[in-house]
Parts: sequence; structure tokens; C-alpha cells
Amino acid sequence: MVRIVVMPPFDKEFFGEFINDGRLDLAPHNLFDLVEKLEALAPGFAAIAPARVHFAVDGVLETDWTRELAQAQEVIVLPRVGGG
Amino acid sequence: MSKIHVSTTVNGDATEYLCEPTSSLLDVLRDTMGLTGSKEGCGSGDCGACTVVLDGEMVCSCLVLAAEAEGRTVATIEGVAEGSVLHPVQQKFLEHAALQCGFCTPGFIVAAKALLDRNPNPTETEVRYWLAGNLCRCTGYDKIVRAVLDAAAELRQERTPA
Amino acid sequence: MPSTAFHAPDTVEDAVALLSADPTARPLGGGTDLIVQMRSGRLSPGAVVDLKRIEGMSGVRRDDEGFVIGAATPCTALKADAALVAAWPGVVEAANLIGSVQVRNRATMAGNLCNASPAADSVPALVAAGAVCVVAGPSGLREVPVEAVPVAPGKTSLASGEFVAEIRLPAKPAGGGDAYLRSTPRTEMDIAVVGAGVSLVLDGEGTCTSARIALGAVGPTVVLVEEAGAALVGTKLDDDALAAMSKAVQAASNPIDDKRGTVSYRKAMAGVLARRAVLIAASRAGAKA
Amino acid sequence: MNAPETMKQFRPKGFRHVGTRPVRPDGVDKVTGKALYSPDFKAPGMLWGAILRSPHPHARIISIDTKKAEALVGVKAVATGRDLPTLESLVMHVGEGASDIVDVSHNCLALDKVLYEGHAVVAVAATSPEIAREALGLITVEYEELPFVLGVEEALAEGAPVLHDNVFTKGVEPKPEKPSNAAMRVEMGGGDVEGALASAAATVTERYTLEPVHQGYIEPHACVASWNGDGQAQIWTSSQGHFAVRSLTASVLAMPQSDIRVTPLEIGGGFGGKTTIYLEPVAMVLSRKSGRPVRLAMTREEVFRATGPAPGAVIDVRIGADAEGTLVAAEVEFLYHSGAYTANDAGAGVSSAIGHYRIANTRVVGTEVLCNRPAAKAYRAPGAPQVNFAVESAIDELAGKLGIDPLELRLKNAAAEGDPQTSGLPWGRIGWVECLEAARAHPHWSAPLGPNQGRGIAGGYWGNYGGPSTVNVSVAEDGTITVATGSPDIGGSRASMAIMAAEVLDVPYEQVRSVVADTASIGVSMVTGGSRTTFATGMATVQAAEDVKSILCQRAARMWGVSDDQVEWRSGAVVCLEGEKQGQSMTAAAIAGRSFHSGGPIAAVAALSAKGWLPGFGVHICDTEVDPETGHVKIVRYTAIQDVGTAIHPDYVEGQMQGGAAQGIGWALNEAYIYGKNGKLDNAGFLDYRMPVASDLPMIDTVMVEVPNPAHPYGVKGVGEVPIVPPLAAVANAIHGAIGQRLRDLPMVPDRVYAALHPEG
Repeated sequence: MVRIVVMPPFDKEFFGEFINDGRLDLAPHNLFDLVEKLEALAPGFAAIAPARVHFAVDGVLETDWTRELAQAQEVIVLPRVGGG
Repeated sequence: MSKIHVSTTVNGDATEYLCEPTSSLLDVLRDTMGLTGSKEGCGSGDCGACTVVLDGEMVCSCLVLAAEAEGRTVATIEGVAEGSVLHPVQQKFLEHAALQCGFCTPGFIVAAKALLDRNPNPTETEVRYWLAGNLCRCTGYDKIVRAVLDAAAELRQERTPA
Repeated sequence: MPSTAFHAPDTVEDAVALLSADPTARPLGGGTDLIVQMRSGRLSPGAVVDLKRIEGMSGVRRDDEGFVIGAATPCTALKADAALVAAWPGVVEAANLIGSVQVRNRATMAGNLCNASPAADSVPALVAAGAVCVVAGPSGLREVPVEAVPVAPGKTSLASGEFVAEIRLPAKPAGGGDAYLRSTPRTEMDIAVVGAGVSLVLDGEGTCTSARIALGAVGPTVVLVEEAGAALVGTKLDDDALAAMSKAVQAASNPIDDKRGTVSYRKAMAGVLARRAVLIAASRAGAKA
Repeated sequence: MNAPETMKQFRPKGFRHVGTRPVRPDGVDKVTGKALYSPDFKAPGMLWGAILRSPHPHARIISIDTKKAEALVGVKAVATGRDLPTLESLVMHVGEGASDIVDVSHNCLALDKVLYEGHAVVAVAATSPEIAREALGLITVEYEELPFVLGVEEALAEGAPVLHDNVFTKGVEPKPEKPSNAAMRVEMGGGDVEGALASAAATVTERYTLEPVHQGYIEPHACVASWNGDGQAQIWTSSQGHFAVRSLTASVLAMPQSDIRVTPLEIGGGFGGKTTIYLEPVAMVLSRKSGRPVRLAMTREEVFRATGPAPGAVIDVRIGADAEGTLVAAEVEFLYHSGAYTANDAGAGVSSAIGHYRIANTRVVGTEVLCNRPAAKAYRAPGAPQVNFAVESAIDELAGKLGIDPLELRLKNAAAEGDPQTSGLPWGRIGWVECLEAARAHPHWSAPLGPNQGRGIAGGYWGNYGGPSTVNVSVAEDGTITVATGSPDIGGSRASMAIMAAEVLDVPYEQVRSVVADTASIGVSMVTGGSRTTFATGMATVQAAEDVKSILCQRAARMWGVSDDQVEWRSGAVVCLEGEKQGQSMTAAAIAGRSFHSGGPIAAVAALSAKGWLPGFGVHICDTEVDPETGHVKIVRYTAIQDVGTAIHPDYVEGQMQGGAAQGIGWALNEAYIYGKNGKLDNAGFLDYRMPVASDLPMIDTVMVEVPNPAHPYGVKGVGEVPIVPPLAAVANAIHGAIGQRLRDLPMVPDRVYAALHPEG
């Protein structure tokens, strides 16, 4: 199981009822799989994820969603910040 | 209203053009003559990107009617270098990285050259006030002012051979 | 869209005729207001009459009474006339606060006056100096005090077919000095939030024998504050006199709140700038610091 | 946090090119007026477009009559919002910040409602600009005026006019049942803020406000589009990302991206404001209708009225420390102007507010608020300067209450590598402490002050970014190198790319030329924004140059008949290490000259999504002199200190620091969108939108602190955005130092400073 921590605004926007102790426990094999699993919980998440979401795997932002999560402890789902 | 025929001199070349009575000199330079080095940043004389020298004085070409140029002489950024040899102001802008996007640069160079043509040894404050009609949003002016002061020093050296 | 004709007459008479023929026609001096207004669509004159090809319209000359400044004389050209600078430094400085160098190489005091902005920089200085306009029109030439030209923002007292041909400044009076100061958020390229022009005369003892104080941007037109001048006359510009002058200036200020400043700030600045300008004018008049 | 060991790429060694200051390759064109910017481009047979814009801040479009305009001789096409396809909602992140493509479309041409004064309604194309403008005057639009709202608090008030009936606040639970102007709410933090504030030795509770400001690039938006009947199109435009222009335009027009070729023209400044589109789909539609290329160009007034300002804000801060100056709690709640459509700055505001301090108890809440202003768009570190102004002012106020030096208070609480950010993620190898220490050691910090002068300090940060870039490095037959990127060069990146490629190949800088290629000539690259180009496109340049180097080595080895490991790249040439050719060397020119007979042309493409970017930190010191009688503020001395990772081309790094500082000073002192009571913008021009001019500023001293990024081969960290973050508070703190009064509302124009000095009026 990987600990999935969903940061605002996505916690309340999508997953409010599923989050216990600030976390979800899922077993995704990579980040694409995670998006699919989150979409199953909250339809609409997958559509906005590429534009609005960043993932951090064990504390490091990861832009490669094929990244294997077999060894990962924690994935943080946080808002993507745009630059100028 | 029919167009107006104007004979003028641009960068040393005798030139003729037809213009609308309300066209600005900038419009004609850019759209009729293809001299797009002079830029339109505001169209109201507030940014200096269209600075040219008209009969020896620098002006915003967006605030000159093209018809007014009859019989006058106009100097634009395209005439600052002598052939492929850059004017010291141009050279110093490159050496000091005094441009980032470069859009305001032609106006600054024409204005800076106009300053050094009459004041070979300006102070930093004089440079800053002289160039206050030219807006730059990229550089914070620091490297521009340094480039102009350095160009002035080089021009002074050229004028007084050792 | 009505089209605009362009004319560049050689004589005052031709210019008057062209302007009289079309009430929407506008004289063109430096164009730094007119062309902006045309390009923005605020103004669509039927004709533009360029005054710069008329002889005598550009440049400064002396006559028996003082200085004659052609209507098409750009502000920077005023600085080149040493006698004018020596006599009326406040007027020359005021004209050279307008816009940028590029703008001042075109802009004229006559245009600054006829644009009729209450914030025009050169106008308070001209009013304080007692300048007079020579207005050309269908019935010939007439003289008008500068302060009588603007009547409201954007409106002048000039009749159809008339234009300002000259601005006349008197010779510098003995013991005279003038100054103009303005407040702007930026150091350059700005419109006066408040402007104050002062012209005064001191006698050999340092007593003020006459004073004219004019303010910009504190009312619909530039105002000549006679009470403020009167507060200085007969004094040696001591603190009490300056305070009375500032008070009179503030009392005469009736500004608006707008994007450039608030009523309270404008009133306060009118007093501060007038006092500072008086001190500069006095020092130019030869007062001992 | 730092990238894992596997991503470590930094090669600390003596550089030959990195850190030098050569002239940029595009320099001569730019000082001679030859460089072609957006408004300079002409296509044969081109028509001139113009756009009719809404005179109302909020209104329903009842009808549009364009018949008279269409009948005008010379008018070739007229377009309204009805000419754009109806789209399904789709959030895209092609530029910087996410936008719903439906909003992008409606912002290009309004459909049923206009949402701000200046909103585009009808476009025409004609044979001359004069005819196009005349045609606009012949169009009749019937509006039903609606109540409008400009302020963020007013927009959230009960009974406020609601801009969109399909916006339900994102990020709140339960989901709202009614639409509102609160587009999105983001909250982060943890711990017991109330408890910690109650026990703090000193607290500051204040409100800070800012007005929207414009990016202020000098080049107005412009483009030329040519859309043929077969569906293929070309667009010539300047932007911060021509691939973003392509994907957004294709999405708005529901057409394949490969049918659009976007050629990037030189860009005259962007600062975030050119990461989106306004004109391109409109010019495309006009071109399709007329069968001719069409130019659309904005006037300066249109730029102000219709393109993205940065959001203004209302920000409430509560912050407390114990008697020793350890920060114990901070709460920041802010409302950002989103303008006409949902913008993106709240999330960045939340993560940019207080993450630079170690604080156990925090709560940061940001809300995006819709209002009848132009849609807010990215502006250099979007969302950060506003909230930083509030927090860094409050820190200064707290230092005053505690009697602790403001620099020491910051240093005492400064977050370092491993400390948590607001999101909980640990900081990587950041240089914040190093910047504060550099500030303390700088002579400016201890220089004496004159009468009426004051000194302020502030620190700030920006997260930076990596992301997708494509670079093609190719070798000409004579051995010279061309680097083609998909990243628009907005301030010298061609020079930086050439430096990095020359460094890899160990050849003279002049032997490498760098260009920006069009969308058909290079792979997809994200916008030049987010301070990502030198980092991410630089990483791709290094990788492609490395690949080219490998190919050159392989070719030489094959020509010598040795194996690849028997050759080595030294000083810009391949050297044979073994065999009968041992000691011989072959230059790139020698290899490339024979490349056609040794396997073909030599080139390599690197297409990557760069990871391992690190945030940047800056500390600015500002001295002001205030005229106590007039409230005029003069900046008398300014020093910007920043962790830049490694400065590839130091001139352009300094230039970013100076330019960002100048923009921040403008924001602090003078810049603001000023509206009339009628809901119309009152200062849509450079005369009354008062950006700093040369005489307003002193020299801006820079100190580049280099704490290299372990994940980049040359240690690069983004530098462009950080420097606009600290100046707002640095100036406010300096004014406080000069006059003993605190200004909490920007801009700090003379009449506000005067009012602070003379509260009696």
C-alpha cells in the first residue's frame, strides 16, 4: 500500500468522503495507475490532473507518471503552480 | 481625402512617399518604407520606442504626422551604424547586455546617440533624465545607463587621440 | 469616418482662412496633444493646419517690451535662448517639465495653453510671469492675457478661426525672479498633481513689491491667486508672510479627486509647492538666503 | 527537495564557457533594428484586422448588427463569438497555469456576455487599418447592462452580481449548491495556530492590500494568421511559447495541431502575460473567411484593457513569536482578483506565503475571486509578490515589536534544506540562509543613512519549474554547431544555450549558434516561463550536445578503425588513444566534412521533461528617502541578492535580478489599475499607468550567490521570477524606516505617504 496524501484544494474538491486521517491507502503501480484509481473514486479528477496536479513521490516532485511506485511509501497530490 | 505626396530624406537618402493626412511618421516608416526598427509601444509619446531624429532633434515618430516631414531630414535606428560597423552606443549595448527582449532598444540607442552627440560627458543623472522618455520593462535601466556612460567614454577617447 | 485634411500654410492669413473655413479644424504646433487625441479617436478634426511653416512662428526674439515666443517654438528651444533663461528661468523650467525630451522637442507652450488642461505645466509659470498671447483671427491680431485663454478643461476662449500666434513675456523687472514647481509621482513623464508658478519682485531691501502666484491642477483651469501674491507684498518673505501666502493658496484651491491625486493632498501640496517656489523665486530675485 | 542520487548530474569543475559573458547571437539584429517582432511581420496580400470591444464592465449581448460594416468597401471579413466552435469544458495547462479552453475561447471573442470593459466582441478584417477602424464604427451591438463588481470583498458579498452561473467554488466541502464569484479556495497548514498565537510574546495582526498591476511589456500583442481552405494554417506571432499558441489555438478552433505552423517572432517582453492567446484564433477565423492572411495588433490601450493583469489582493496576516524571536504561528488569509475567468494564482500564493520560515503552527487560505476586470494572467512569480508583501511587512512589524534586528529575525527562523514547506514537502538544497548571510555581510546593510532616509530588507522565493523541452543540436559540414530549441528567447537564452553546448563540446562559443525553431521544425517545448528555460531547455541542450559528442567520437573511431572506447573527446576534438593512429586527433570539422561517407549527417535531438528543479530565494535591501513635506519617495540605494544556482551567463542573470527589482519597485510605489465609478479603467496608458522611468531608479546592485542545483549538469536554478518577490516589502519596510509609519496598502504613492505622515489631514 502507498500512502496517498491529497492536498487542498483537491482533498475537498474531489475526495472529501474517502480521506481518513488525511490519507488514502491505495496500491497503484505507477502514477498513471494512481490517476485511474483516483478517477474511480472521484470522476472528473483524471480530466483536470494533467493541468492542475503535481505528484510528489517520497518528498520529490515527479513529472514522469510512468515512475514505478512499488518501493514508494508516500505520494502527495498537490496543486501545480504556474510560473510567469 | 486623397493621399499626400511627401519628399523627405531618411537616413541620408532622398525619399518620396504617399501618406494619409492622419498617418504618423512612424506608420509610414514602418508600413510604407519597411523600416520596422522604430517600434510602436504606445502610440501616445509615452514610451519612446519610436524615437527618431527629425531635423537634428529626437522626437517620438508616433507624434509626428507623416505629412509634416516634407523637406525635412529623418534619422532612424537603421541609419545609426555605418554600414556593418556599429556605432559605439550599439557596441556598448551589446557588451554590457543592456538589452533583454530588445524591443525598446532601437529607441534607447537613437536617444542615447542624440545625447552623446551634444553632451560627450554626461553624468549618470543626466543620462537617466535624458532617457526618461524611453520605457524599458526588462532591465531596470542599470545596464543601459552603464552602456551609455561607457559609450560616452569611448567616444571621448576617439575624439581626442593620444 | 470623416477624413481629415492636412495643410501647411506659409502665412498667418492663410492659416486663419483655413481655420475659419472649418470650425472643426485644428492648428498643429508640436502635435503632442493633438495627434494623441486624433489617434485615440477623441478628436476628428476636418483639417489640421500646421503652423510651423509660417515665418516667425518658430523661435524666440526680443522686442522693446520683452520676449516674443512664436507659437510653434518647441519647449527645448527655449532653453537655448540664454537671455530668456536668465530673465524667466521659471517659465523655461516649467515648459521643460512637460513629457520627455522627445516630447519637449515638439511640444510648445502655446499648445500646452490651448490644450486647456488644468494641469498644464507651463501655464502657471506664464500666468505668474504676466505673459500675454497674441491671437490671430479673422479680425486680425488681438492680445489676451494667458490666464484668459483656458476657460474649462479642454475649452478655450478662442473663437472660430483664431489661434495663438505668439506668447509675449515682459522684460525681466529689476529685482524680479520666478519659479515653477510641480508634484508628480514619477520624476519625469508625468502630469502635475499640483503645480505652482511664482513671479515676484524684491526691492533693494529685500521687501517684496509685487508677487503673482498661479496654481495648476487645483481647479478646472489654472488659477491666479491674487490673495496669495498680496500676502507677500510689503513683507520680507518672513515665515508669517509665507504662512499667510500658503493659506491663501489653499483657500483658492478647489481640486477634484481623480486618478492622479486626492483633494486633501492637492490642497496640501499647493501650499507646500507655492512656498518652495516663492523661496526659489526670491533667491533668483537676489534675496539673501 | 533534492532529486534522488540517480538524478544527480552536477559536474563541479572548472568551466571554460559557463560563467562567461559573451555577446548574444541575436544582439546585432536587435541594436540595428533588424530584428522582427510581432508587429513588424507582414505577409503578402495581408489584411488588417481590428476588434470592437465592450464599453461596459458587465452586460448581456442582445444582438450584433454587422451588416453596414460588411458592406463597407474594403472590408473582407467580420467575425463574432458565434464563429468560434462550441467547445466542451477542458482544463489545459499548455502555458503557465491552467485555463478552461471554453474560457480562453470566450475571452478571445465574447459569446453571450461581456465580463469586463474591453472584452472583445466583434472583429473585422479590411484592406487597410483605416478601413478596419471605420468598419468598427458601423457595427451596432445592443447590450443589456448588468450590475458589475470590481472589488474582491464586494464580489463575495451577499447579493453581488455573479459572473458565471456554472462556477461553484472548488476546494470546499460540501460542494456549494449555488454558483458564486469564489472560484477556488486553497487551504494548507497544520498545528494549533490559535493556541500558539495566544501564548506568543508578540503578535502582529494586520491587513495588507494591493491593486492589480500589468506586466507592462513594451511590445503590444500582435499576430498574422493565414488559414487555407485545405485546413492548414500558419501563424506568425511573438509569445512565450509558440507550442502553447499552437495547442490553445487548435483547441479553440477544434482543429488538428499539426495543421497549424506557428513561427515565433522576436518577443518584446512577456513576464508571464504572453503565455496565453488573445488574438490568434480571431485572426485565424478572419483569414479563413477572407481567404487572405490577416494581421491583428493591439493598441497600448487594448493591452491594458483586455490583457492579463496580475491579481490585486486583500491579505490578512496574523503572526507571532516568542520572546527570543522564534516564530510560533502564522495565519495568512487572502483574496485574489481572478478577473473575468478562473485564474491560478491562489495555489501559488498559498505555497509562496510563509514556507521560507520554520513555523510549527500555520494556516494559509487563499481564494480566487471573480470580478468584472480583465482575466488575471501570470505575471513573474504569479501569486507570490502579493502575499510576500504582506508576510514580509508583518515580519518587519514583528521584529519592531520584539526589538530584534529584522535581518536577524529572518535568519533565526529561515528554513533550510530538509525543513518542511507549507505543503509538507521538504525543501531541497536551497540558498535562503546563504542569501541572508550575504546580505548581512554586504556593505549596504551597514552603510550610514542620511536624513529622512530609511532602510528595508525583505526575502522571498519562487518554486521554479522544469518540464518539457526539445532541442536539436546539429553539426554543419564544416564542424560548426547549430542549437535549435523550441523555447522563445525572451532575455538572452540563445546565448545561454550556446554557452552550454560550447561547454559540453569544448569548442569556441562563436562556433555554436543558437536559434528558436518553429513548431514544425522542432519538438514540443513548454513556454519560456516559470523560470524554466535555462534549467530545462538547458538540460536538453546539454543532453543533445553530449549525444553529438558521442556520435563524433564514434565516427572518428570508425574512420580510424578502432573501438569507441579507444577514442576520447579532448579540447574540441577526438583523440585516438590506442592503435596505429594513437595520438592523432580529429576535429569536429574533419569528422563532419566526411560525415556523408561515414554514416550520414551528425545531429541529435533531446526531448525530455526536466526534473529536479529547485526553488530560488532572494533578499533585497532598499534605502529610501522620503520628502516629509510632500510624501515623495526616492529609492536612493538598492541591492538584490539571490541564490542563482550557477550563473550560466552572469550578465543576463544580473539583468533578471535588476529588471525584477525594478518591476517590484514600480508595483510598490506607483503602479495600479485605477477604475472609475462606471467600472471602466481610468489609466489605460503608459502616462497614467506609471511604470518606473530611468530617472526614478538608482543603479541596482546585484550579488549572485551560487548554491548549485545537484540535479542540473551545470547547477542551474531558475532566476527570472524570484527578483520580483521581495521588492514590495523591501520598499515598504524602507519607507517605515524613513518615516516611522507603516504603509500597508499598495501602491505607496505620494499622497498615501503624505497621509501617513500627516494623519491630521
